[in-house]
Amino acid sequence: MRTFKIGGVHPHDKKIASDCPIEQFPIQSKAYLPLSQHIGAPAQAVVAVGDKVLVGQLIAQAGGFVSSPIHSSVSGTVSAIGPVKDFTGRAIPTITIDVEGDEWDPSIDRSPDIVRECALEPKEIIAKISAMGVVGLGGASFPTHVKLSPPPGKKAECLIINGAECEPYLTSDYRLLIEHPEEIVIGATIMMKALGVKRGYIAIEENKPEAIALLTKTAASYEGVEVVKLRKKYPQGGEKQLIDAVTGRRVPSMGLPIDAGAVVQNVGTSFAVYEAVQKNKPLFEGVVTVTGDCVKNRGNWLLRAGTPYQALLDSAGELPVGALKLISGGPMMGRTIVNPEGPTVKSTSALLVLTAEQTSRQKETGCIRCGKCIDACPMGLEPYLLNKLARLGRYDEMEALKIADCIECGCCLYSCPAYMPLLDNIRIAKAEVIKRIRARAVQK
Amino acid sequence: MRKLIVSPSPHIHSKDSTRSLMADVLIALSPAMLVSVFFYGLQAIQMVLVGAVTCVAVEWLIQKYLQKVKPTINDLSAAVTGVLLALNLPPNSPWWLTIVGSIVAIGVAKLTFGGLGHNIFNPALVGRVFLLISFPVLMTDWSIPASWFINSTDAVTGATPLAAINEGLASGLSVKDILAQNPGLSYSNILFARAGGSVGEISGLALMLGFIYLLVRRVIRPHITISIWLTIAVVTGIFWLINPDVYTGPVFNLLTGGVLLGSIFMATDYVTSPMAAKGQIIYGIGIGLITVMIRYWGSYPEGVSFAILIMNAFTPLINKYIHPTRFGKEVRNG
Amino acid sequence: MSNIILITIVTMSVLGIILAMVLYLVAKKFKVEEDPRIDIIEATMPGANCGGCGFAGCRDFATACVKAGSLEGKFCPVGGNAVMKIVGEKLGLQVEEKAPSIAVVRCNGNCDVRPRTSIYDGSSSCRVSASLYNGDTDCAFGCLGLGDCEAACPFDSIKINRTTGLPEVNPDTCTACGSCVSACPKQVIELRPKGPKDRRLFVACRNKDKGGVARKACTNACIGCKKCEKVCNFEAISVTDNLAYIDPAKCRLCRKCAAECPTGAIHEVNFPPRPPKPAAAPASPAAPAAPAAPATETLKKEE
Amino acid sequence: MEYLVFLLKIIISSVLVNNIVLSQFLGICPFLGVSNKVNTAAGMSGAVCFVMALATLVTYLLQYYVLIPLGIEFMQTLVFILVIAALVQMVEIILKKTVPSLYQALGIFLPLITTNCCVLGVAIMVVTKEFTFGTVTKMLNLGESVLFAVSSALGFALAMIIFSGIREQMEINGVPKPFKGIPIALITAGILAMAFMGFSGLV
Amino acid sequence: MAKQSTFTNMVLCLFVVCLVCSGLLAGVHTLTASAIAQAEQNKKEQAVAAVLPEFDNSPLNESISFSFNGEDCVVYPAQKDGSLIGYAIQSDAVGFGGKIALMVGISADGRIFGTSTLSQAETPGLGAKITSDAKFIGQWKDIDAASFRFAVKKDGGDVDAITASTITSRAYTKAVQKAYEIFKSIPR
Amino acid sequence: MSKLGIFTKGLIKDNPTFVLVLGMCPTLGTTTSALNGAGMGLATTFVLLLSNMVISAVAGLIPDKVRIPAYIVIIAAFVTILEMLMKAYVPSLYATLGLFIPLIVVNCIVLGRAEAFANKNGVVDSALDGLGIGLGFTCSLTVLGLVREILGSGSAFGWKFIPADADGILAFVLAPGAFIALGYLMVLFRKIVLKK
Ligand SMILES: Cc1cc2nc3c(=O)[nH]c(=O)nc-3n(C[C@H](O)[C@H](O)[C@H](O)COP(=O)(O)O)c2cc1C
Ligand SMILES: Cc1cc2nc3c(=O)[nH]c(=O)nc-3n(C[C@H](O)[C@H](O)[C@H](O)COP(=O)(O)O)c2cc1C
Ligand SMILES: Cc1cc2nc3c(=O)[nH]c(=O)nc-3n(C[C@H](O)[C@H](O)[C@H](O)COP(=O)(O)O)c2cc1C
Ligand SMILES: Cc1cc2nc3c(=O)[nH]c(=O)nc-3n(C[C@H](O)[C@H](O)[C@H](O)CO)c2cc1C
Ligand code: SF4
Ligand code: SF4
Ligand code: SF4
Ligand code: SF4
Ligand code: FES
Repeated sequence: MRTFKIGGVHPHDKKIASDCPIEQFPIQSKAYLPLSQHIGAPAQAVVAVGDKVLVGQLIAQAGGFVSSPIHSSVSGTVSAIGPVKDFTGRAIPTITIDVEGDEWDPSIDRSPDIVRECALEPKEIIAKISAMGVVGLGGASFPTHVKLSPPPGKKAECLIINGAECEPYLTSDYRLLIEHPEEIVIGATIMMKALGVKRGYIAIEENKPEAIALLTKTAASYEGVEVVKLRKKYPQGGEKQLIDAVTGRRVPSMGLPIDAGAVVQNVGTSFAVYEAVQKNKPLFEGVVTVTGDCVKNRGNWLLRAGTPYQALLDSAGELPVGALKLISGGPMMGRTIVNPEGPTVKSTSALLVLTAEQTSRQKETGCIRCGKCIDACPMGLEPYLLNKLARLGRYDEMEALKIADCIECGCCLYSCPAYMPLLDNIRIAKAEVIKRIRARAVQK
Repeated sequence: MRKLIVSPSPHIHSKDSTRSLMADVLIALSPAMLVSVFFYGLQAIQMVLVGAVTCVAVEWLIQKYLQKVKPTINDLSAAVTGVLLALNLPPNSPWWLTIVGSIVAIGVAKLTFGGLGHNIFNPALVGRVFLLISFPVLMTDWSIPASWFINSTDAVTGATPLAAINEGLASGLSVKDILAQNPGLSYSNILFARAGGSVGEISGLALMLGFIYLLVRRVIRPHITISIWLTIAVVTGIFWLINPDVYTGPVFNLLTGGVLLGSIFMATDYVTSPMAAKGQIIYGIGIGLITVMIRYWGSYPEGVSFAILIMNAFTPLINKYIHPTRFGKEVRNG
Repeated sequence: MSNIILITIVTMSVLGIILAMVLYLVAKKFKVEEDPRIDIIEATMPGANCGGCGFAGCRDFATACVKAGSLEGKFCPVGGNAVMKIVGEKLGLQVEEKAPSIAVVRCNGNCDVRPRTSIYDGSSSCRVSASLYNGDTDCAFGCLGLGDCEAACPFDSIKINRTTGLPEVNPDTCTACGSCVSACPKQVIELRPKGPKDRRLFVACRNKDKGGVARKACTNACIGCKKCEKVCNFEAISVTDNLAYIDPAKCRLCRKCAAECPTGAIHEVNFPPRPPKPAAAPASPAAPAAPAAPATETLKKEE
Repeated sequence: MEYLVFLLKIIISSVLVNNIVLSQFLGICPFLGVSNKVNTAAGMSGAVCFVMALATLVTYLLQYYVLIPLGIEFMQTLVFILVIAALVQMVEIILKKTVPSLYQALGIFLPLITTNCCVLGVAIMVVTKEFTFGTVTKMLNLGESVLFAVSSALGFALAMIIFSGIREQMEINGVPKPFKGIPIALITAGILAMAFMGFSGLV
Repeated sequence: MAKQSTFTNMVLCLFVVCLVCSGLLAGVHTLTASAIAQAEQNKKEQAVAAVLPEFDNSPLNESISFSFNGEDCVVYPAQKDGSLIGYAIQSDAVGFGGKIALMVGISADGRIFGTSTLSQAETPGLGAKITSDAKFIGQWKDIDAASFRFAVKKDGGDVDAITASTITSRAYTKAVQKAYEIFKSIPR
Repeated sequence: MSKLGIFTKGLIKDNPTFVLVLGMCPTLGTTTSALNGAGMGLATTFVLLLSNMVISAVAGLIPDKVRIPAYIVIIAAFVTILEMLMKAYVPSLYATLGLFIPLIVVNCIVLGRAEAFANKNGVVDSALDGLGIGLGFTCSLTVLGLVREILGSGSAFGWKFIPADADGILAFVLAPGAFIALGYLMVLFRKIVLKK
């Protein structure tokens, strides 16, 4: 069985929501759609306050090549365009829509039939994906059409569909895999066509045997698509690790997947590509897992973007008293929610609720140089040293020690017996180092 | 209103702690301790207790009253140091020897540098070598104390195998003759705890048990230990093949003296050994080479302690120049 | 015996002459590459290597001073005017005198007036906290209290007060090097002129929220009510984005504004106590209280 | 063969067993002063190595071909130090003229070497002391003296470089305030000396 | 303060400094040379006196040099009332830290009268105890060399070694034994 | 500065061992006992005093470029005189201090004082400075020697206070103890004397 070779950790699986089928989440009375739901330039609103909008209607257009349009996830009236606090409590430009009914844009094909053939040319596919606002659903929300257009001189050789879902608790990709295997494979073939590659891999970790079996069966009838079973290890889903695991190639330091001839897309992205290209459906909803040991009503919801987290929280049932941590995403990479009234976005994948006992960090006791962080780091870095240098502000040394390669997977902090806040400090220093590298590049 | 907890990711932890790791080391040492209690009786208990208690007490006193910081004795690292120091002394050491060693170990080698994680040299070994240099007579007295369980003077031969070899060679005998003269020095005796030596090194088997425990619990990685063993085996093997009369062989060298105790428990001390796997192998090879050098040609019969301390000194350099295997080669900047 | 004396003297003298000649040749060929004044200037610098001057350490600054041939825009905040004067003398250059400055903390949201609304559980670093969210109170602008400034100060001059949770500057040792200013992710610290007799006045708040929001988050916040702006006779105060700012260049230290401020956001430092109206703003706990003033003054007199 | 072993013993003895810094107490000032960074420590060691070989060569010749024939051995100290001081300055210029790159690396350390007692110490030692290696006791000849000087310098380099590595790490780790700087350096050197005693008896 | 450097004043200055200093040194040398020689003489005399019974000649001035096993060696005969009572013999062996040089007194009838250390470089507190350990030094008094087994007890001899300093003790023993061999080969 | 101040600063404020950290080799190499330390200290003081005086007297006459060689010659002359005197009159002390006597020439204290003080000050001041620094050096060496002697040999100034056949903690007589004892003494000096 394949896996990546350097580092990695084995946190407890806790896929406790894996048996909950995907269900439509009730539409709330208001939807908040931030103009920046992706990496890159923010979108620009094309509606005004008072406009009536339909589900799937374009409400903001892309702000550049590395950007993505926004489509309404509900039908109703635009009631405000202006700053709204997101889940971190920071006010960001947002279109607010008062919901009235659930009327869809008629161009969207809502039939349950599966459309296999795609007659579009690669260029047309990419244009369609771009127009439908598809962004990566694996975490970074990078506009998918950019990834499908390799820069001149670089050639993709394979597409990898990332079904690792290596984070504990999360089950949305798993549910999608077993409920819509055919669509995902078709999405993959469409992207392979767009990239002009002959090989496509669907990489799934061993802890999802049903998905592996189902996908293997489905993929058999599609040429060039192969299912790869991976050993369970975090962060298998990190794209550099995944490419290493699947193809044995390593993305160079400071490089992109394309430098190793691969393009990695999430399972959800593949599904969204299918819907966008074959069903003309823009990306405005996705599967979101609501989970946590203390959550009574766990579920995998098909959720419209722009729904406040509070609604999901309310669906979870009664929560224990005392301090809680709400996490948007998984326990290893997710971000804490400060303001539950803040909205979800296209790429939101989970709401995880942890109790203080489960999550509270202990006081740091001083590095004992045990090397566990080094053993855990999938990028072969020295987190203990980076942490110390970060506190001393010695940026040149950190650059030489490749801090810029950190993928912020958190394996180091997870393993540290001394509870050193390794990644906390590394992340800040990494940003500073990258800033310096950029500044130098600009100077030249 | 309910307060929310906010922190950067990750939000969960492996739940290992410094304390749990140190406790694991103590557990791994317990077979060796039990064997020594069996053979050396009350004396072994007294030494281990005095070592552990003094180390913890010295750490507490210095941190509280001299450095005025919160004492860190709860992490058990001082206790590990104390136990290891005691296990490294001759079985008949007077109690005050253990105390002096503990003070040097914790006071000089550990807290002066800033405490756990900051020291350059292995505290227990600094303590031991300090005693070895300061009290050469006591530290080379291998007589056997009484035990409750067995008549240990019968069970255990007096001088350590290495000291016996050193002595014999100095008076012009060949290795074979010396081994023949000392029937106590058979391999099975050394392995099953019958040959003399420090308190902790009496049974190779008990130490191996500890090694397996540490590996299974993932407290240590095998790189250092194995590379020490391989180096010693290869180098002594070569010399032994060249001239078995003056050079002892690999099995003898691996099983005698502190090699097992040192390579399993002392060379692997986190704080004072290199961090990256490649560095750990270099470190292990260095320890192996220096050990053999001191044993074969030096005036001390035993070299592991010195070898580890010397390589401790090289550790910062190794860490500076040997890095872990990075993911991906560098091809471009920007 | 006298033979030995003779031999000794002759040998040594010959040796002496030879060496002297060699050294002469050495001296002739030896050329000074680096301007020796760099060493001289470096020796006069305080040697804190804090970078407060904007250069990479004292030597870099010295090199820059010597090379530039002018001291314009070059100032060592640690050595202050005294050192710059010596540098000027040594290089024969004009020095611009600078009003001595000091770091002031523009946040007064101590633990009592600014309730915590979440539990921060990350690395004890303001920068880390600031990268996550607005902070563990409802004030999005105030001090986070995790002490990045304290760690950055090369002179141990700024310390977090455990009871207020806010940093305090030690006026005797702060050199206005600015390390804390660049360390603070919230721009809470400002370098301000020390002021005549060390007296100064400033708005200890950075909150730009509307009055109500600001007040709810922190009862000591500046609510942008503009009372101070109105009462100031010298147009030294301007309120922008719901936040007042006192321009040190225009302020004449009349203290009218401080008396007017409804939340006590304006801090006065080193003033004698106000005798007539006891209703004046309460001295804030974060600033050195008024009684400290006489001590400072006597100190000044001694000099 | 036997002579080669003898030469090897000279090297092992002066690098490990009787390390000039850790057991002979020579050259302690640069050992403590110039060992903050590995690079500077290496530069200083290189310079010492070069000067020590040259100085020993010259002073050896002076001793045996000038001072002894003239019967004025008592002038030894004076003559040696004068020659060393001049030599160091000469090396400085020659390097600067001929190998500027080497000068860049070593040049800054040269002035420090005049007052480094290991240079004078070794120069005096080789002409006044009998050396014992194994069971052989003898005065060294010219070649052996230079070898001894070079290997003593290598011993100096070894101690310096190990030590600078340790100090770089302590810089990152931090040591308790009262021990910062020279005290912790001395204590570290003490433990290092203790560890090096393990080599005793090797030759 | 310091003057400008010119060729002449540099040469002159160093010349003068060297001249004055060397003159001074040479002077002091002449004054102390005899005292230094005397001091060395005294040291040897004391050593000889310490290892021999009372004598009335001056052994140092009557030394006998001859070759022993290819080495040059010197012995100092002591006489009392005109008759030879013994020799002080200088001998050495290599110990732990270097050469150990002894003065060994052997009476005319072949008994070792006493020993004393001239120079040694053993470890302080260990081997260096050969100069201070009363028990060790004491055993070298009045020994019948012919029947004495010159080896430490550990090697089956009669010598009580200093604890933890077997190597030094062996060397010492060897040096005394060598002195006895020299004694036996003194040309008479 | 007052004459007394010049004299006393060498003892505490500019203590060559604990504050200036100069002349470390003899400090470590000769302090196996208090008396050895004192002997070395006094020998250094002798050279320091005389060389300081002579150099301050002739400093004005010496051209800059041959300053160092000239100073070294002067210092070396005094060292050699000292060497001869010791050989003649205290041969046993000379034997124990050995190589470190000629090495006084390169002792950074002596040249350092010549450079830093003597060539800028008058003969009397220089003499006081040399004497103060020298005595400071002597005191430090004696204290270090005493500590090492007490711990290492169980005696003080040659008087043994433990049983004659007992040993002290040998490490303190050997090289490691020299470094370690000096390290801790330096911390104590800073804490107690300098009150830092
Ligand atoms: C540490 C780490 C873990 C990740 N784990 C997953 C994962 O389990 N599943 C996934 O789809 N993407 C994961 N990602 C994101 C992938 O690296 C990659 O961005 C994604 O698969 C690209 O697809 P997308 O553009 O469709 O999102 C992870 C990223 C990192 C840095
Ligand atoms: C600043 C930036 C630039 C990127 N440029 C490219 C690109 O030129 N081509 C490409 O295929 N992917 C590009 N990516 C996408 C990344 O390789 C990656 O797939 C994406 O960030 C999601 O990864 P993650 O979920 O593992 O974090 C870029 C990403 C970032 C953040
Ligand atoms: C640093 C050091 C110094 C030593 N000094 C001496 C010494 O001066 N004389 C000596 O006989 N042995 C000395 N030894 C001990 C010898 O190496 C050897 O162990 C001892 O002589 C034999 O042991 P034993 O006397 O206990 O039988 C020294 C050992 C070390 C490590
Ligand atoms: C695997 C392992 C080995 C250890 N070995 C030693 C040791 O040899 N000596 C010692 O003093 N402490 C040892 N410790 C305890 C601790 O790491 C040591 O006290 C630190 O060096 C103190 O900073 C060990 C701890 C662990 C986890
Ligand atoms: S977060 Fe960065 S440093 Fe830490 S383990 Fe992951 S890649 Fe390595
Ligand atoms: S895991 Fe923690 S304690 Fe271990 S080396 Fe890394 S930072 Fe240090
Ligand atoms: S308080 Fe700030 S400005 Fe003042 S010295 Fe410290 S860092 Fe510099
Ligand atoms: S002033 Fe700034 S740096 Fe200092 S504690 Fe407050 S937020 Fe942090
Ligand atoms: S005294 Fe300074 S180097 Fe030796």
